[in-house]
Amino acid sequence: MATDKPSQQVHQQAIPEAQGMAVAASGPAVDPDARPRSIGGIGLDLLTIAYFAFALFPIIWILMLSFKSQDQLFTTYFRFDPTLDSYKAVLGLSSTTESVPFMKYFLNSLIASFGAVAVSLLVGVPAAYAFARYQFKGANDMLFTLLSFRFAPELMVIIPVYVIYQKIGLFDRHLGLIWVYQLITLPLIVWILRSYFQDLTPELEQSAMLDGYNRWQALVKVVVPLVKPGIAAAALLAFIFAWNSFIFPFILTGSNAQTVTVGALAFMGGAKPRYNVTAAAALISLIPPLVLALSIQRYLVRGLTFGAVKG
Amino acid sequence: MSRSNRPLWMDALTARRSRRGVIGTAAGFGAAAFASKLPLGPVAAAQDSAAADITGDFNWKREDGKKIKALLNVHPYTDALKADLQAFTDLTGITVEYDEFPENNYFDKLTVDLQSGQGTYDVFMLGAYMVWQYGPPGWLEDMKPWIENPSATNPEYAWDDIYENLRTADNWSLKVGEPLGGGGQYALPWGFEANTIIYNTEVFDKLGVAPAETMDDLVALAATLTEKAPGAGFADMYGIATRGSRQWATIHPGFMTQYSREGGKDFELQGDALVPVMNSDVSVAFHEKWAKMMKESGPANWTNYFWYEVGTDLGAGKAAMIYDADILGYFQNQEGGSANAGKFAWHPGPKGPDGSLLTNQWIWSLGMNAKSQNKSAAWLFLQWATGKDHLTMAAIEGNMVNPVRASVVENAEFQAKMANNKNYLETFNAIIQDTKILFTPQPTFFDATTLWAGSLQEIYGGANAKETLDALVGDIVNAAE
Amino acid sequence: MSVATANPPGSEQDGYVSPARRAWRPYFLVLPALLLTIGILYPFVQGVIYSFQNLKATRPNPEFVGFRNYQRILTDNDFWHAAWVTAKFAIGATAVETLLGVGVALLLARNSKVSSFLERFLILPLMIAPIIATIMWRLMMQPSVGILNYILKPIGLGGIAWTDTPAMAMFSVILIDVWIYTPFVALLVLAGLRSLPSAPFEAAAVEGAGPWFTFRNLTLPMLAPYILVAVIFRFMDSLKVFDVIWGLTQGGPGDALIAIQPKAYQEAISFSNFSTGQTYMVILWAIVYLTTRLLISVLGRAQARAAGV
Amino acid sequence: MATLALKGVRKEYGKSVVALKGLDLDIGDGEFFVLLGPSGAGKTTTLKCVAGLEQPTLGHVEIGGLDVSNIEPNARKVAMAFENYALYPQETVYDNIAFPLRSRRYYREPGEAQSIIERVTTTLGINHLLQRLPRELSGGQKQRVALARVLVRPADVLLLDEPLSHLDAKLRAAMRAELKSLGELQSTTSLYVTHDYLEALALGDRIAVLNEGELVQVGTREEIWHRPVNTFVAKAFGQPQINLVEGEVIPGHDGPRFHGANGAVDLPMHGFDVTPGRKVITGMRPRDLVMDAKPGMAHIKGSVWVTEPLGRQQEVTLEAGGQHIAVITPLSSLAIGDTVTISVPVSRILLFDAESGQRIPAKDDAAGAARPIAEMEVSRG
Repeated sequence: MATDKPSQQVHQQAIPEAQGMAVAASGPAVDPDARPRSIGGIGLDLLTIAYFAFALFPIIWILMLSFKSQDQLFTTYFRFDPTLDSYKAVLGLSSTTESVPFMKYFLNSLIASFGAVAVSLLVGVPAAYAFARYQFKGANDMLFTLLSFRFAPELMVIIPVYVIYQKIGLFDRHLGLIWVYQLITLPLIVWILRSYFQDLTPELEQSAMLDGYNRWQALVKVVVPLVKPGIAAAALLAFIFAWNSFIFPFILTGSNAQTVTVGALAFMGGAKPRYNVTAAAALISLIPPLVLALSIQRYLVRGLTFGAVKG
Repeated sequence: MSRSNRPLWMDALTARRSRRGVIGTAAGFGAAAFASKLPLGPVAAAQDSAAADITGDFNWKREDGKKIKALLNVHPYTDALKADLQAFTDLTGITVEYDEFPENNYFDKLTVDLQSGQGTYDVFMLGAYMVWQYGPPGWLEDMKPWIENPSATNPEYAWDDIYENLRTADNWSLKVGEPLGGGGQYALPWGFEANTIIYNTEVFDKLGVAPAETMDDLVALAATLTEKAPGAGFADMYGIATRGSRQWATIHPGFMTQYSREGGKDFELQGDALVPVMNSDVSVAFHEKWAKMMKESGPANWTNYFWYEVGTDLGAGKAAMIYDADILGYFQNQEGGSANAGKFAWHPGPKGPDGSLLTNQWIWSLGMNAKSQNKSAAWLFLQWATGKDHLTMAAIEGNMVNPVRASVVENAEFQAKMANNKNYLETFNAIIQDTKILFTPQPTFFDATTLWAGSLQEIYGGANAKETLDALVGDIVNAAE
Repeated sequence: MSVATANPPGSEQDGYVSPARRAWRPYFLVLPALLLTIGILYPFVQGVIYSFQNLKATRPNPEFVGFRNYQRILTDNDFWHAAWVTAKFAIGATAVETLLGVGVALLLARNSKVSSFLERFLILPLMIAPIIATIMWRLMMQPSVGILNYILKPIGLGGIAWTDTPAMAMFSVILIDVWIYTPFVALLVLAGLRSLPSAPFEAAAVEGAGPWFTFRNLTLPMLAPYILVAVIFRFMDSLKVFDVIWGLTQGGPGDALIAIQPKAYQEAISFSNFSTGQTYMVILWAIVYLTTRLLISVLGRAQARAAGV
Repeated sequence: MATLALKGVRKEYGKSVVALKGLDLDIGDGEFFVLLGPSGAGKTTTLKCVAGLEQPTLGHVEIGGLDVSNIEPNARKVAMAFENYALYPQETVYDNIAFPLRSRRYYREPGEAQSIIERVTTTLGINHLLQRLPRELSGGQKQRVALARVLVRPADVLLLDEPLSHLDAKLRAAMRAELKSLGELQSTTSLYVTHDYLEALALGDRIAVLNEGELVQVGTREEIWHRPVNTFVAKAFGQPQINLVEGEVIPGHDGPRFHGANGAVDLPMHGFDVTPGRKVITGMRPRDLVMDAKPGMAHIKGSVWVTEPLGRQQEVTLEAGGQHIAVITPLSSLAIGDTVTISVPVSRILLFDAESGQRIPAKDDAAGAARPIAEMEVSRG
């Protein structure tokens, strides 16, 4: 990662790779549809199903839980009388004072997570590009400093950040969250995108520069479109991590900027634990990352590949 | 599974002993001084208090137009408060903003804020134990001067209407080991929980058993229930649920209540030194008995039981009885609160050998931030929130049980409301005089009691009780150094 | 570079850029990220400073104590216990996630109808906040009302006390961690599998190599960098484990699951032993930092080897 | 149109890698200048320094007489075709070629751009590929697209980096001819990089030979071929490689003679100003040697070591006095081990100092430089 290599490497691999997944279909994977189905094939399918049963069962169970009423919560397993009460509670449609303004938290999470990823992309793309393309004094130190934040336990900074935020008025503000989320999102994005840029032969943007474009235009018109899968994948991962972050919003927000992770837990307090409402809240909070993932699915697997692998 | 095969982790525990052994010799711990009896923090003198600035006639509108910020725990008390907040604003012209967090995280949030010294929240909820942690650093406002200033406090406040044991619980000299009472009033009692037996009458009736009156009877009763209930149509039912997780909260409800009734103590003052005595003979015997009861008649996975598993198992008909907060049963007993709502009854629990009904309590209190910039407005809020009007309304229309004011308990409407909770009021009246904080006040309460819970888990897992408790005492002494 | 003069050559020309501007160009690009970073660096340094003080609730005016906290903690068996718990968890979780993740990736790379259909659900467990996922697992594992023992009963595994003993508790947190993060490993490895060149595999097929031979001598070596990246990510995060342990047992039973970060949290927040907790965290940070550097150098060598294939 | 000059250009990467060690070049307006060297010689670095994609560590580049050190690449009016084509993979062939014409600097109305592109692609024979993506093209087609992108826009200097290196031999020969006929290349100052001496000989008005970041020789193709400054240049041109035989100048009855390969190679040295006792190397190009003993030439006797047919000719390697000597002859039946005699045209012998490797000029050096190059007349492939 922090090794000192000449910035102008020629990766002849990069062009065919960037051209897409033409290789994928003909890759090492054997397409079982291309030949008669074997016993082994069915066995492997069963193994696949077994893993997904393990992976998806808890989610299906959470889904069921969200439709259970409070008095059937702990006495029923698969057969119960479904009710929408939990969703009503989450969406603020039930009139009880026990309701939590969850949709407000939902909006807060959207603002904070999107904001954090946007800021990280805005400052992270040029930085990643510079780290990949230029050799300059202190580059490695700066890069490693940036990355080392990912090694830091979040708790290590939380009290100092709390004090600062109180002093400068960022406590319980979206901007405060967006800023502190940079600890999560920025290293991830710089790390992945730097490898991306390194994978891309510099001659593409050099060619653009000779073709009459300035450096900025070359970056925007030639490089960015090529690393789109990487940007999409890195942004999605960063979004998921920011969206799921608990300790930062928990300590650094109050009622104004609180997020879904903290909000969903609020249903676990009170006179009795409302697992069903928490389940509904968890499922509703699943929607944004899911929608995002589905909309960029075609980039995802490819996007992760070449970014992540280069140290 | 582990009920029969318990020695599985004996080896690990033996290793633990020697691990601690490296720190010091266990023999020395019994008499080791844990802390000397010195004042810990700034004891605010009455004349320094901002309360002294308030003069003239009492006036609810004194701080009209001000805004205060509250940190609240997600709780039925809080729901009752939120429902009534408009009345406060109408009365005083003060608006209250609040942040609300679930209990598992609430105190961490509060601690971070108080620690930062930023005074974000003017008022907040806290328990009596928290006074021991938050008081000595000077984070809490002493409210004695406020209560005693007639210009600041409304004439109908009736401070004495609040049960004396509850008032005393939030009153401390900030001196390690010195008993409660006789110092500053660092929080105001708001609502409380006493720890009792709550049981499923359907099971008890069907099996023809009655609540236990001694500890040995309780152990035997729990075993009987575990043995017979599943055969009597109560599938998967076991005898008794209590908290068992690795948290200080495992010690303070049923465990501490019965521990004290049996004569157990946490610390003793020896001269000027406070000494942990969880390794006394009485204590060792009780730990063994309790662990045996939970092992034989408690839930599988007991070491992961928070208060809500305890309540949940009672409500779901899995636990025949619980030894925990009386209100935990109350919420399960409410219509729609659980599958067995309406079937629960209360009992004070086994008496000690000397007939003791000492009962430990948890008091949700309200406190004021010493760094608050709005102390006068905050005080108006606190006296309103702990005042007769709000608490009466909250107990009757909301779920503010147990009430901290005798007048509310005696209120006919409240009595009527509680009547369908079998023996609730009888139990309440039987123990209220003996319900107090049974721990010794000292600032490392949370560290020490968390370690204590860990030791109880180890004994439950099969470790030698005497050795484990010796090590616990050693660890507590070490932690304080 | 030409010597700067009062009128540098070409300065009146179209497209002129001064040598100074050119030298500063990368810094301009990095500057915004750096500024943001400095905003974070301050609290970070502040956090380190606390570890050299004796701040705790009962001592509001702390003094500098040099390395005394470090000395105390590093000679305290509690620390070594926490380190041992952390190591067991990190190695166990990372190993299982890696093996399972690689397996799942290989299964999905077959592109059979079943696997193509299921692949779209792969990422789902990652999307539920770990803290909430853990609470849900906790309920599922509750022996009295939980669903796991209910569905395991027919196969003779009812009545499992999931967190009753240290060994079971460790098993259970690793199980939850595996549930959450295996998709992450599978995703990375799958991406790697799909970008492998096809030529060597065709050659192997022509030469009649068996599937196991092909896997061991072709797939695995070429996949090694991808697997290593997944290992680095997972190991780094496993060393910092908190949510899963705290959500499941708060470190119990006994102190069986008190890893470094839960220990630090408890000291710093729950007990207000602020400097002690902070020192634990600085030590943890150093451990993660050094481990990662080590793993990255291993990765560099693996990449070099893979490039040679 | 402009002249191009490199003045003491030195390029270092990091502390230890020196890619260029102070390069001085002067290229005339409209000249087609070829830079030849083995890989790692610094050829591409030279081009990138000219284009402004790399900044020289020392020295500077002048275009049209102006120091362009501080001019951004996009303002240098330089066009470059990259060795790996640098086609934008997500754009069609048309969009790739149109890319410069859409920039602010070289902007053309879409209609005008289209007609330019059609003209250039028709010339290059790729006008049927315009809607394809680069990945759907063969290497040769990609190379033409890269070339087209360079040719559609005005440029003072064209930089061509091994544009034919990825082609097979046949296509390469064809493209060489094609390139030569392109008007744009004939009239624009061009710097052409290659490691293929045939390309250099075929295309270059002048050729510079580069080795390890240093210029070895600059000259016309005849100068380079007939008067290589040293053995490195001599070896760089010609296939099979020039025969180099180490030996000593000895006195003979009709003047100094060359004595090498344990006496198996014995040649008259009267064309050179050398004194006996000097250690020298003789160079004989295989195509200059003739089979059998011809009158008026020096002779070398040897045994056939290996033969290799080359179309209608064959390459015969002799073993003479422990030295291998290659000869190109018409096809004939020769068996391994046969003893043969070859003839050496004395005037074609090159002589080098054995110690420095530098060429020792012949007495009639000037005359030699004007001779045609036999190599160029032979069709290869």
